[in-house]
Amino acid sequence: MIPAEWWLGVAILGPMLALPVLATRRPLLIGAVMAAAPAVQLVPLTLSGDLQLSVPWLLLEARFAVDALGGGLLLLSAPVSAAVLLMAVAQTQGNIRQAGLLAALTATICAFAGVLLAADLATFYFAYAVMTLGAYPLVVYRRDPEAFRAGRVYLGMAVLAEAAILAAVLLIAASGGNPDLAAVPGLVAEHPKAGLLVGLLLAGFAVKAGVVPLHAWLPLAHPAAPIPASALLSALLVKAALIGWWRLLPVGEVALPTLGLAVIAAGVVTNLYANLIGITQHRAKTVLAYSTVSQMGLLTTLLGLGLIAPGVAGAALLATVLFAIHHGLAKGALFLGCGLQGRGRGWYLLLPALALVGAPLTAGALGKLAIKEVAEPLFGPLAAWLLTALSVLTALLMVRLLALVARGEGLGGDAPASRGAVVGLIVAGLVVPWAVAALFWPELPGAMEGVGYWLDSSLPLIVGGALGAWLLVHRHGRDLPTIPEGDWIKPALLGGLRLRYALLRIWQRLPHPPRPPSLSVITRLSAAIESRLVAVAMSGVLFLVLVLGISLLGLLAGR
Amino acid sequence: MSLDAVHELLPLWALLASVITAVVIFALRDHRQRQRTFWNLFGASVKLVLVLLMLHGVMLGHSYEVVYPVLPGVTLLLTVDALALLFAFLSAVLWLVTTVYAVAYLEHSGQRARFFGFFSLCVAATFGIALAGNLFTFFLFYELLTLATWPLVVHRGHPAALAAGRTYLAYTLGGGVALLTGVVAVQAALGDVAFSAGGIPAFSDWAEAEPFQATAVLALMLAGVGVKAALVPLHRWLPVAMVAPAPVSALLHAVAVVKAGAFGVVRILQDVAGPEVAQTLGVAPVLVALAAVTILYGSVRALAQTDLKRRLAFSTVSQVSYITLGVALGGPLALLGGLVHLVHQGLMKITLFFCAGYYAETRGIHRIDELDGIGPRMPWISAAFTVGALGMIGLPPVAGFISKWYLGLGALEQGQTWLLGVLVLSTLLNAAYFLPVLRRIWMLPEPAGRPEVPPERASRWLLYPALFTAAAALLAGLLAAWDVSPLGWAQRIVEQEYPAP
Amino acid sequence: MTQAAFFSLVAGALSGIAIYGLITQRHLLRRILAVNVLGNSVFLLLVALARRDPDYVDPVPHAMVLTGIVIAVSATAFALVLARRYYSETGLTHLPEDEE
Amino acid sequence: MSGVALPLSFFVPLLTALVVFVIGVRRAYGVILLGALTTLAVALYVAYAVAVGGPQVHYLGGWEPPLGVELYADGLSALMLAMTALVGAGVTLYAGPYLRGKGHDGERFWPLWLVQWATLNGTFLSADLFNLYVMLELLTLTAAPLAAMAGDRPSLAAAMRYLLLALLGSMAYLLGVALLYGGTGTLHLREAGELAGAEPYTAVAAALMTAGLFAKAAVFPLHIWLMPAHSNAPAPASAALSALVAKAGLYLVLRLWLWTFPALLSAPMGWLIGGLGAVAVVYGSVQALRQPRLKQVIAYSTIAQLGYLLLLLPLVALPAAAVSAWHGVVLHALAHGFAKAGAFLAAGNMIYCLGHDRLEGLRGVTPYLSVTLLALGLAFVSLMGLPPSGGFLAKWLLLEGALAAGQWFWGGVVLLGGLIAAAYSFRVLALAHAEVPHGYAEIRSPRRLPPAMEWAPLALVLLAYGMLLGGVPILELLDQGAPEGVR
Repeated sequence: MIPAEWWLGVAILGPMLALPVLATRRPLLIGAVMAAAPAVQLVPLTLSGDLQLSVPWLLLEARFAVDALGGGLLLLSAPVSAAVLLMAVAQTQGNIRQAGLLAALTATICAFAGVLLAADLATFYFAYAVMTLGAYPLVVYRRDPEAFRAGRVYLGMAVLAEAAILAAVLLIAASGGNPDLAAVPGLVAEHPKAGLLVGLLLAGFAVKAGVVPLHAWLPLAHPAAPIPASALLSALLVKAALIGWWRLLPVGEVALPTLGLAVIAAGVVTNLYANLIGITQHRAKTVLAYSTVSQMGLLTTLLGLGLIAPGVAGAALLATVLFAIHHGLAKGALFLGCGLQGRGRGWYLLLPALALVGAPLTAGALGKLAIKEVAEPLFGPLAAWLLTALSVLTALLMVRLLALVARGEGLGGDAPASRGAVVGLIVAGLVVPWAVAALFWPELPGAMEGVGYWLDSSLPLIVGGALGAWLLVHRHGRDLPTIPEGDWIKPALLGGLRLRYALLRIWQRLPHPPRPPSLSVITRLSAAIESRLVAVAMSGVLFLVLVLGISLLGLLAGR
Repeated sequence: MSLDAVHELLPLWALLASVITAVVIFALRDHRQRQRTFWNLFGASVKLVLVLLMLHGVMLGHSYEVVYPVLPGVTLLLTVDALALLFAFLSAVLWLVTTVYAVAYLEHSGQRARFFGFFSLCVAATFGIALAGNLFTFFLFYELLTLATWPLVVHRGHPAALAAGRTYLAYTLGGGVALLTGVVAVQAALGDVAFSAGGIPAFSDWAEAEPFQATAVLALMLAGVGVKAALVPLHRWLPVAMVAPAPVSALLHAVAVVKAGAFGVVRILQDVAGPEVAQTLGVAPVLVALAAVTILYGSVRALAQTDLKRRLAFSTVSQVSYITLGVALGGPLALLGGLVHLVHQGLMKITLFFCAGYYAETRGIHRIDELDGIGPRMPWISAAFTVGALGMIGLPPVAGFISKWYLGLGALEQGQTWLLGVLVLSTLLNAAYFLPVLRRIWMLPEPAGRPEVPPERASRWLLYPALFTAAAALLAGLLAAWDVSPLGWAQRIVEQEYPAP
Repeated sequence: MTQAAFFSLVAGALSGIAIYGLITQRHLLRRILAVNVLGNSVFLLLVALARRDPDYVDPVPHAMVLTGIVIAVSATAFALVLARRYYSETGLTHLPEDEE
Repeated sequence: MSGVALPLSFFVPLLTALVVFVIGVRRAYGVILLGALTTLAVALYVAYAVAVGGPQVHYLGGWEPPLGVELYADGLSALMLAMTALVGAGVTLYAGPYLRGKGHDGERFWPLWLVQWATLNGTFLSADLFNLYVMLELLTLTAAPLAAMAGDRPSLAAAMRYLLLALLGSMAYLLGVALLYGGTGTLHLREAGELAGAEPYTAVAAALMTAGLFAKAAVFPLHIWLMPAHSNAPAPASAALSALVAKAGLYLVLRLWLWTFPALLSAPMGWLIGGLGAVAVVYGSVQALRQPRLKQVIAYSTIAQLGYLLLLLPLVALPAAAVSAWHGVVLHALAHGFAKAGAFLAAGNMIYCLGHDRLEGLRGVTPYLSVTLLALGLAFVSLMGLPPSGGFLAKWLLLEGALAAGQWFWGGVVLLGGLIAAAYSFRVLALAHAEVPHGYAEIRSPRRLPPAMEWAPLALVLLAYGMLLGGVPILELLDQGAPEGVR
């Protein structure tokens, strides 16, 4: 029997250990094993006690632990991973690249688990980097120009973000070696370059979180990636940014009101902007990508709240976990649902879409309530009002999504496994957030009482739904402006290309330095001298000069 | 001779192992392939064993010293300390690996006796540099290395190779002159002084009495080793030397030449001048600035290369300066980063060159755009390449990350926050020139009409060395915290250089 | 003026002539002769030196002159042979670089 | 016993020459080898005797100076003697097969060479200024025929030019000896130095003797005879001429200035003579850069390398530099002797195999001439002063002396000379590595080298590398009888 703390390691590497099953080439077995493998991620949660694993020979003395944030997100990670892997097995049967896709998915899943469970800075950075890089093959999996363009943008932005994070990590480590993550917020708070550090961390993880304007990779990558990969990106990967923020930033240590407000503003703008742009999009997965961006905006807002008031940081963290679980499960279901065939798939999407809007009784309602609970003490009714307004837009976006999905053609033909994966996630989305809330925030479900609440939570759904339906019926979305996927990135890339050519032209026109004189000059010169010296007469004269010279100096020396 | 005496002379035996190998191989006729291969491997293995014995001895606290008076007041001194062993062990291991590779690589080329003879000589010189205990010995082997590598660079004999040889010599001999001037000036001023951890005491006195001369001498010596360490603007020879056969490039870039330069920087800054003196004289800050420029310049130039080996070469220019940077910064953490990168860069770069050579040898691939889709075709070698490239970028868990980590910490320890920007920018640039290569290898479709790939088994002796070094690079990073990892060993050196107060 | 001084001066004049000849003349025979004259000037000087003390004749310079003459003769002989061989090989009486 | 060794080292080769001359080479080949080996043994014994017992003196025939001839061996003489003997043995071993292969019987070569060897030994052992004149003249008279041996137009012209300049030099030297004798009344090298101060006549005598020796030793600007003469002689003769004969002249220059005229060695004098050496170092190397034939390159290299020896004069007056510079210069003379002889013999192998020594012909010869090329490469490495050669040790010491005395200029000359030497050396070696033009290999039908020829160059060159191990004993030997300032 392995010691309890080693289950942390198993939780991280477990899915990877399942990979050899691919060699059996038996789809049923593969599907079963792969879908079951992520369950090991739940094992540490079932073990009692304060699990801490220290591996002194690994990396820079790697340490692992499970805490509220990590443990909570494991609850998200395990079902999503299982569903994603199941779907991937089902959809890629017989495809020669199946192994590649599954390996990349598994690696990303493992790395995500590593991000959740890492308890020291270096290991965290390591897992985060592997996860970022491991997602690249997922993005470019289809290997068409669209995928490659998306991959380039993803990788470019991710690497830039990675650089910012690396700088921040090194700055932190400079004051504490390779510290435990638990100690990091304190170190950051007292760091002489705290401002720079916080800026780097916010910006670095914002790319992954998709905070506007650093979201551009999401709307490109999601449509380009295969369905299971998109689900993984949206449901899990982007959440890693939250871990980074909450683990490294001094949330709850010090009050940073200005910064917190800026973060909240960024979150709100992100939500607003992504919803608006998303509505103009014509592909379901792009719409979903923008939806992810908008929901991450809400999670960003929670971070801002925590930054403003250390007092509410604990609640904000809990709300973050709750909302992240809810969003991850719902978004995973939505993406996987998009991968189903035929008209009927719209029905699979309805429930998660409602959850996202925050319809009553859904997990979304719970999440939004949590946000409101955290925000209200600070901002009063403004928070509720704003939340409702934003939810209206989300509702519009969901209508747009359902409309797009409903246009799908054909009649089913899915493997039962695919449907099972979607259904599983929907069920998880209904159950897990409530369970978490019931366990860790019992008062929260209790707040869902009274007519006022019911009206409040139904309002966005009704208004948004009606507005969306009206737009859909009367305008068919025809006069929506055409905004390219990833909005600003395309013009920016074109501009960059033009700049590059302009610079190249200038470079070519620069005067080139003259060539240095070659060796032949020296040899010609020496040949000329030698031909003058060669005559015996010349030697005779030089001989006399030499005699005179030495005599003269000798006479002088005599003086 | 008693067993103890034999044991005391271990450094000499290890040095002779490669010298004798060289002589034996020179003496063998070209067609005696089996015998040559045997001697090659035998020599390399014997040497490795001897180095391991010394490693064991040093770990037990033993120290080896071989002294021979060459001239009155000038001694040939081989000493084995932790720093020497770091480099010696690296060269011994990689020599063995490269020999295996080179035997397979050059199976059908001409002039193999000459090639392998100089190959062994080259390693002997590297080993001598590692074990050199004073400046005279260091210079002796340093120049010997120049001489021994030149025939390898021009081995192919075509005009480009000859031109590369000329450039190589112009730079290295020029550097040798600078180094010689500095070394002799030290000898003239201080007499026969041995390296000592933390700086020669007499040198710091001298620096106090004659700051101008000491600065000039130190600058000359550093310029001399800077040529081999490919510091901008002395780096031009390195990309040109790419015309050499792949094993030579691998050896040049990973173990022998550039490393000798970098090792020289370590020795001169740490064990001759001492970090504080170098700092007061103002040499170290200049070196830091130069290294920073080199790191960025090499990366930018690498971006523009379309030839795989040339891109790797410019990458070396950039990467080797990490070592210089770490040493020049002058703090325990930075030194640790620099030293550990000495090993890490070697492992990663040799892997990359092995792979480049493999591609070139089996498929005739030289340009980066010819690599499209080779990954699925040749998964093993491409995996090795990937490990090397990711390590170069500094992505964990490959070894490069560990180096970057400590370099960054070292820079911050010295209060040079701007260097963090350099490191990060360099990481970005590394990613910018390595990731597209990986994309081509793994993601892009194979071009139509490419001839059928020979199975990797056909050239497995080209493959195994690459896999070995790739695994080593991976493990060096993954198990960095282990006592006997390169990091652990470098820590031991740093403890000697900066004894805890 | 003593005898020695007189002969010394003559020797100096002779050596001047000889070197002048060696420089200006191109014909090999004349150059060989110039060297011969130079040798004789030195011998003359030596002989003069032997009498620098009017009361005493130093035998050492005489021995030197005798030896020197022997060597000069053999050198001249070899030079002449070489010049003849050179002439028969090339048809030239002067060195190639002295071509007008 | 040790007293007899000095004259023996002169008479053994001389007698051998006589025997060869009388009974003919074909029957006397064994005698030649025996004579050479005996000479070698005697020379090494002299070196040993000096090392153990200090400077050795022998009066020929028991006649003491001023009338008698004194043979005197101090450390410097012993080292030169030993070097000459080693090079001479190598040349002797090499010359037999070489001449046979070229179709000569060596009737003219052997007596000339053996007399030359005897004369060289005589030069190094004589302490008598006039006796030295005789030796110098004999050197010329043996060297010129060797240079003319090929009998074609360039070699005859070269020999003629050499002869004229050398005779001019001998006469100037003799004139200087006469003046010195007139002033001091002695012909003894050291006694004359003790008696002669910085008088006007010593100044003129020094000028005449120095200039005369410069003409004989081909010091810039009187060097023009050397290249054609040395490059056209048969390879073993070239080796002897370049490694030994030219150096004998400079040996004498150094001896004169250190033993006889130290009073005249002012700083400007040092600058003049050292400056000539410096110019020779650079100029000769640059000339070597543009030569199309191997032996021409090596010959010009001799001009450059001999220039290093003159760098002693500006440095020896400075106490901080004197000892190092002196040691360095002598080591240089030794290393150059071995390396240069090896290089010329290697060039001879190339001529033997290919029939010519044009550099282009080096392409693709490695398989046939591997040992030879190794020797050539090692010789060049020593010439450019790179480790681990003796040339390197010499350069190190010279540089150390220069820098210790703050003489950066002379240090710079040493370094610059090494760099240009590297340029011409690697120009040659690169061709040996260059690929063969298409269709080239079929034309060539190389001759196989006899073993003696194959290994003699390498053996000689390796002696230059052996100095790395024997540096300390060599310099201890050199200190025997060295003047006060350089001990």
